[in-house]
Amino acid sequence: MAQMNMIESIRSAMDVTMGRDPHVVVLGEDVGYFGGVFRCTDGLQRKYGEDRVIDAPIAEGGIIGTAIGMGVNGLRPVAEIQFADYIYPGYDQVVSELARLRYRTCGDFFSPVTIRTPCGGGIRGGQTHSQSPEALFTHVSGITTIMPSNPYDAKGLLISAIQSDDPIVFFEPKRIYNGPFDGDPEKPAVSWSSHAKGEVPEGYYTVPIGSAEIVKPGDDLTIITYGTLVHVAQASAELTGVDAEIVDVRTLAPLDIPTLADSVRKTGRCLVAHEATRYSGFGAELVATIQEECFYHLEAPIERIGGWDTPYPHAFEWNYFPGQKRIAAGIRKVMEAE
Amino acid sequence: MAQMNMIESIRSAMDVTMGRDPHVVVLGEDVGYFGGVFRCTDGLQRKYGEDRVIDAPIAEGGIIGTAIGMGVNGLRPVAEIQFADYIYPGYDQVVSELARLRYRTCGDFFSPVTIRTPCGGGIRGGQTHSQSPEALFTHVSGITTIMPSNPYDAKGLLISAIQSDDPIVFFEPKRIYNGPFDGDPEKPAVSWSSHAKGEVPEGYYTVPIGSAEIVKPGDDLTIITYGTLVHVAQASAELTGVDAEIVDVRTLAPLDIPTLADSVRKTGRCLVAHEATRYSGFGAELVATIQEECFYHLEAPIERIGGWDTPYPHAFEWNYFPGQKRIAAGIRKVMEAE
Amino acid sequence: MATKSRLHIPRASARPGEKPDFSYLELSPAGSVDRPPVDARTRDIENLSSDMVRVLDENHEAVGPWKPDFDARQLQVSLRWMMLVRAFDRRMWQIQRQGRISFYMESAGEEAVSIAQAVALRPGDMCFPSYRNQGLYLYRGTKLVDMMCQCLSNTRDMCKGRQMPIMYHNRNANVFSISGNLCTQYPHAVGWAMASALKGEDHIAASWVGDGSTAEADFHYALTFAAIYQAPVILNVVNNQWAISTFQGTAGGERRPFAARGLGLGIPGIRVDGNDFLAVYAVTLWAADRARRGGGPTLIELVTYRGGAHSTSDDPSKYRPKDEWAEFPLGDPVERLKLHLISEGAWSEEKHEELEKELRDEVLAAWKEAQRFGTMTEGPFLDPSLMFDDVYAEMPAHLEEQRRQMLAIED
Amino acid sequence: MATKSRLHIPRASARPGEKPDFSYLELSPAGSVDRPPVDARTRDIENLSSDMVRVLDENHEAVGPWKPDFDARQLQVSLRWMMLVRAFDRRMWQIQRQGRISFYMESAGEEAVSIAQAVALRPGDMCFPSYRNQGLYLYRGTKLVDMMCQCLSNTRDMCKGRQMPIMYHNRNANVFSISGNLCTQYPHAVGWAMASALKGEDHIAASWVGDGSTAEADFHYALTFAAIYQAPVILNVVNNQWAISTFQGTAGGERRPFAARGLGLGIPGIRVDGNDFLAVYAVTLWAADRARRGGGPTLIELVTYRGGAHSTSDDPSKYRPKDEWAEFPLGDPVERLKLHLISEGAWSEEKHEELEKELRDEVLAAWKEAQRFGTMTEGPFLDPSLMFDDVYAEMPAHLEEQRRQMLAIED
Ligand SMILES: Cc1ncc(C[n+]2csc(CCOP(=O)(O)OP(=O)(O)O)c2C)c(N)n1
Ligand SMILES: Cc1ncc(C[n+]2csc(CCOP(=O)(O)OP(=O)(O)O)c2C)c(N)n1
Ligand SMILES: [Mg+2]
Ligand SMILES: [Mg+2]
Repeated sequence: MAQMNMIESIRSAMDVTMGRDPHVVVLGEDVGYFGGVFRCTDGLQRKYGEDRVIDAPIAEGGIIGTAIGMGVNGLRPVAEIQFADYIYPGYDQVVSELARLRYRTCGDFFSPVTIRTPCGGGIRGGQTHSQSPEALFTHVSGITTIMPSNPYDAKGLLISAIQSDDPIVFFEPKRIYNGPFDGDPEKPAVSWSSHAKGEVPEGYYTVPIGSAEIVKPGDDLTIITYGTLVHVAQASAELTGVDAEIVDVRTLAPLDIPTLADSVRKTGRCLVAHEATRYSGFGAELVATIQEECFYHLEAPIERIGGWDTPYPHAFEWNYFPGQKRIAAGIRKVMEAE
Repeated sequence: MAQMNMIESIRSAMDVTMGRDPHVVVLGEDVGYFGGVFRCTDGLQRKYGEDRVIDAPIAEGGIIGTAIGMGVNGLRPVAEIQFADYIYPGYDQVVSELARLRYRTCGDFFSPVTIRTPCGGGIRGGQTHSQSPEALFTHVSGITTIMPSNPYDAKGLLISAIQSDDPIVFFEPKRIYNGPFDGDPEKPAVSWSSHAKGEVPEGYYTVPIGSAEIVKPGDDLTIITYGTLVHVAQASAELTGVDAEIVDVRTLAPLDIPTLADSVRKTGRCLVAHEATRYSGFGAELVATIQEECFYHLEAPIERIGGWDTPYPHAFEWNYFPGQKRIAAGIRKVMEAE
Repeated sequence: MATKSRLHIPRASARPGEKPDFSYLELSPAGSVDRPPVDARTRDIENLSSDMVRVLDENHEAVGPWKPDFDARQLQVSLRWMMLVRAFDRRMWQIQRQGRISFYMESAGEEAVSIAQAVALRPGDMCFPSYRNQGLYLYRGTKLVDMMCQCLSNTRDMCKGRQMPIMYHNRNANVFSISGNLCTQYPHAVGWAMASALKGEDHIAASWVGDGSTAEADFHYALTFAAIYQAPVILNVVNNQWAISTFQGTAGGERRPFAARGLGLGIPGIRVDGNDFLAVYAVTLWAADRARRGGGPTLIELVTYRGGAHSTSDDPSKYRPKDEWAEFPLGDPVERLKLHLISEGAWSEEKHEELEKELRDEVLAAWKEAQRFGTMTEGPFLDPSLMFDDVYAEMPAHLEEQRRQMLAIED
Repeated sequence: MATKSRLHIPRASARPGEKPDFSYLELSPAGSVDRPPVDARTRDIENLSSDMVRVLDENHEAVGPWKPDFDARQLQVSLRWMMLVRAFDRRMWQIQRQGRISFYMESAGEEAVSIAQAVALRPGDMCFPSYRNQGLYLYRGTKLVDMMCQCLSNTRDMCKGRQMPIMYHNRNANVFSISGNLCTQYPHAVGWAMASALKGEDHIAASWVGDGSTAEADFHYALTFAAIYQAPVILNVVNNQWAISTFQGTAGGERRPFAARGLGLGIPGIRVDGNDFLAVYAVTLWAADRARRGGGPTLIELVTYRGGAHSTSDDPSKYRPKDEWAEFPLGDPVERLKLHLISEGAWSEEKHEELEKELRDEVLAAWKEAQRFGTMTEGPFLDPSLMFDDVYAEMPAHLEEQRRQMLAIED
């Protein structure tokens, strides 16, 4: 076992799969010689060559479109989109082609592309370097949407993703690349070495796609969340003294409903939280699913917390970000209800 | 007053606004000489000229991108995307530019573009001529998302949209262009002339953006829906004999929460239905909002019905389409609960 | 707005009621364009993007440096393929008109594109077609009956009812799936070709889009990536003069031929008489050869004419002169190859008619067979619950649940 | 995968530790390129897209047909603007390094682009800049202090804290807003220009993107629409040799200059020495004139070099030789205009130094003033609830509610 931050573990996932399977190729803007603006592919080009770690032009739709063609020709492309905010020029290729190729050809053609992309705010990136557009992918049948919250899961899930024959959009919450973040920007940065999930095997292992994880058991209420907010939710619960069960969704689509629903049936109360804009976000699906599954166990309305329904504002990112105060207030609201 | 189908009333909305305001221009694929593949712009080019009803190249992102620039230069562009399924190449311009221009410039720049696009299935259009991608727009802060269910509303809302300084995505359920459709494909086609909302003033009027409408009052349960399913829901309720209150959402974002919530508080039961793929669809937002607003009034879990979570299959469209049987079963389920 | 607009609006040379006018179309005499070596520098062969490569002259003789090596027997076989495509299209069009399939798109007038290019490519080369390349599927061995069953969405449909008619695919024959979204397959072809080069293989890719589709983003992406990585790919633009109701000028064809679109990236362009079987074959072979030898991509513009409607959903007499096809200066590809063979003494009007009839019968027989697997109204029918398969490699729980729900409801 | 890959991968001419190598850059001697009339046919001036328009020769003299009419006084003023941009950049860079703003992007080495082009355009013309066009904002009258306040997100920030530093806009000065998304403004410029033509007005639009950004879809959309409708627009590609860590070859610049990208659509291209103030001014005036007279779009490639880092977030020594800028054959635009003025006897090293100091002081004074409106750590601060304004023209109920919630929480 080694200590890794999320950048290192993601890099290690690519390294391990490239080493095992010569068909795995990486492409994206600045991923090659430079090793990626977040360093996730650092050293891979030197190790595997310029034609397996390919510096691409600035053309997100072209990156995804050509990756699909490579996948059809037997490769396993891992495409990096430099920021999730820049995935939209490639959206048509994801929705109209990647997601439906297997379906429309009854499995005769498919393309096992994994799209990696850093998401989320908290780095003063403003409206074009902070978005969490996961709900725009969870709605698309055929796409598997993943967002890990720690180095161990990130590596295990990314290896699963690259090996999967399904197309996958893999969101990497960049605020926790270097360390877990509990939502308090005033605190000194923490490193992953202090976190159990910062222990990461050097070699091959997988974390299964489609399974949520209870990261902290509790009896009073269930907090369903993912990505950076897994850590913020824990800190928020501590702040309130409520014994919350925290569920890390990990795979947003397809969803591990049993794990989520069992928890809420047990606690009777539920809060859903994500960083993305709240309205019509993925939290709505979580709330809708839980009320369907657990209606008769619910003692209070499910509380839903997200980013406000505005673009992510540069100077007010900590007002925008659903931090401890907001989540704690939500927890109190759910606990006080009835 | 005149009898109009939805194509005629939509055309009339453009005609009326173009006549009143020389800054209104229409652009899109085949909208000019030909008058649109669904005939919505028929005759407008002859009346207003080739430079106000502009035949565009097949480039959805270019249509929306240049429309934005025209809007910045004082015009009021109405851009047609030939099928909602083809809006994705223009998605980046909608999400990253159109939606946020006013915000990022504090109102110094904005572009009052209206994007019209036919959506929905039921015309044997298969996976690329049947989609209802409204949830991919309702999640985007800054965009107003509208879907009318009848000629009267379509014209009034479209005039409001063209006059609005906000960017608007205006979905036209093509299955009801020519007549209301109750979900039974075996029945002979019905024309709008038999429908109260097929009476449409020839001239100028508006229907306000942001207001839902109770299209049929009822006491037993509330059905919240929009577009084609407004008609299917009514027929389904009749099938079950349940006295349903049917709410036509009309404007999906921003949402008229009071009208929806008041209804559910009254009936205590709720079913949400749309044609789009269910998972992470706009129905999730409706369910989440209603459970938040009406939790203590709910006597049963909110039932959510949508298209299945697959692409829209050509030969099985009536198995895919949430028709009377499925909605009726949902109504019964909600009524029997508890 | 007081002053007059000065916005340039491209205008079709003729609209309904007007005389067809193809004076905008620049032609070169057959045999007049040089055939450069396949390793020529792009700069040195720019003329190929504005001249027009033609082999068949006015007397139906094959002339000039692009004249390919073809014996009469091979040409007869090719003619047969083109005629089969046309016979197939005619029948399917009728069938749609009778309401027996929901939709159809024919390729009348463009048969040389698919057949000549299919002949020029190797089986291991991968094709990424548009919806007007039915000839490719047929030539590469897709059975008539399988094409028809796809259009019928019946129990033998390769798409299991999921796709609209004509959206075929054929994995074994290396022909990709047709998308309803225009031009999306263009970057796929480039990616496929990149992978081939990356693996050190000799296979090339080829893709086809219409003139109208060149305005899409994917056209730019494909050209850009193809140029940067020198992908072994042939990018074809089938310029049949019309998109749906808009003419090729609305796609930017007013000033320079589509063949010139890649020049700014260093991609050579060849403009070819798309109704001249021999010329199409020759330029395709040239481009394939160039790609296989590491010379990278070539953009081929095939100048042709969409003889029929855009699809069964539109009526072209609403937007173009009824007799435009008859006036098209490059004629009809089937007719031209026929006359060439006759002029070579290797064919006759009688044989031609006989073959036409034979092919009609072949198509009819296939149609009879296809219906045995189900029609829109008569069984056997596909099981609707198939609709839940293949969304993912393995069916996730929520789709199992939805399938269960659907089966319960349908009972 | 047994055989060796034959995928072509563009490779930068020099990486860290290697000797800078600009031999790939084709230059023309100053004065050697003809200046055609502005109504020349695109076909007849294709050479302009591969040659390089240059006015300043090795002796710093202005020569040839592109030499514009400029008196020394005007040139001094222009030099002053370029120097102001540089002084501003230098200060802001330092300020970011001190952690007093969160981010910055400088335009060192590219100052002639913004200033010469701004001088050539008319106030009614609309600019759609990229993030390296700070000179445009300044020249068109945006005050230093306003630019700084934007970077500080303070109480005078034109963006009310919503945008990252450098994402300015100036409605009154007709300079559009900068987007974080590359190239999106290109079709806006074309649409704006189309509207201008449609309204019968004489204003033109101009837009700027980097070499790397040309691979984006919006580049293609913009060129396509500009060509089709002959929009009065100048489309500038600022080829500063680098995107972030990738060189211009990774954007497709290996085979043909970016200026040639529009030729296939009939858009004339001009390749210009982007560090030659007079040449940039002259070609811009030519293109503006052409557009204003109904001649449609021109694509201008400005060949320059990104002197600094991509942004404060990267370290260029990781991916290119440290001394590359010094070896760039087109030198430094400020230095070159200075030497030209000196050679004309209208300037001196002393005056230059003096002016440099004056501008430094001006910038410093502005910085002092800007801070009075708030810094990142010291007030006055913007009211965070401003964040809910301007999402829509009028605030909808749910945002009113969210604002209320936020204020309650923050208490
Ligand atoms: C992305 C997208 N936009 C629009 C359409 C609708 N559409 C289908 S075919 C067509 C015209 C295509 O013309 P062209 O590319 O010239 O091909 P042709 O039909 O002439 O072969 C249009 C506009 C589509 N299928 N996909
Ligand atoms: C759509 C999009 N993709 C990626 C990025 C990230 N990015 C910002 S600047 C840049 C490089 C741009 O290079 P170039 O166009 O040459 O402009 P330059 O910085 O050299 O002026 C990249 C990749 C972005 N901002 N937007
Ligand atoms: Mg065409
Ligand atoms: Mg650059």
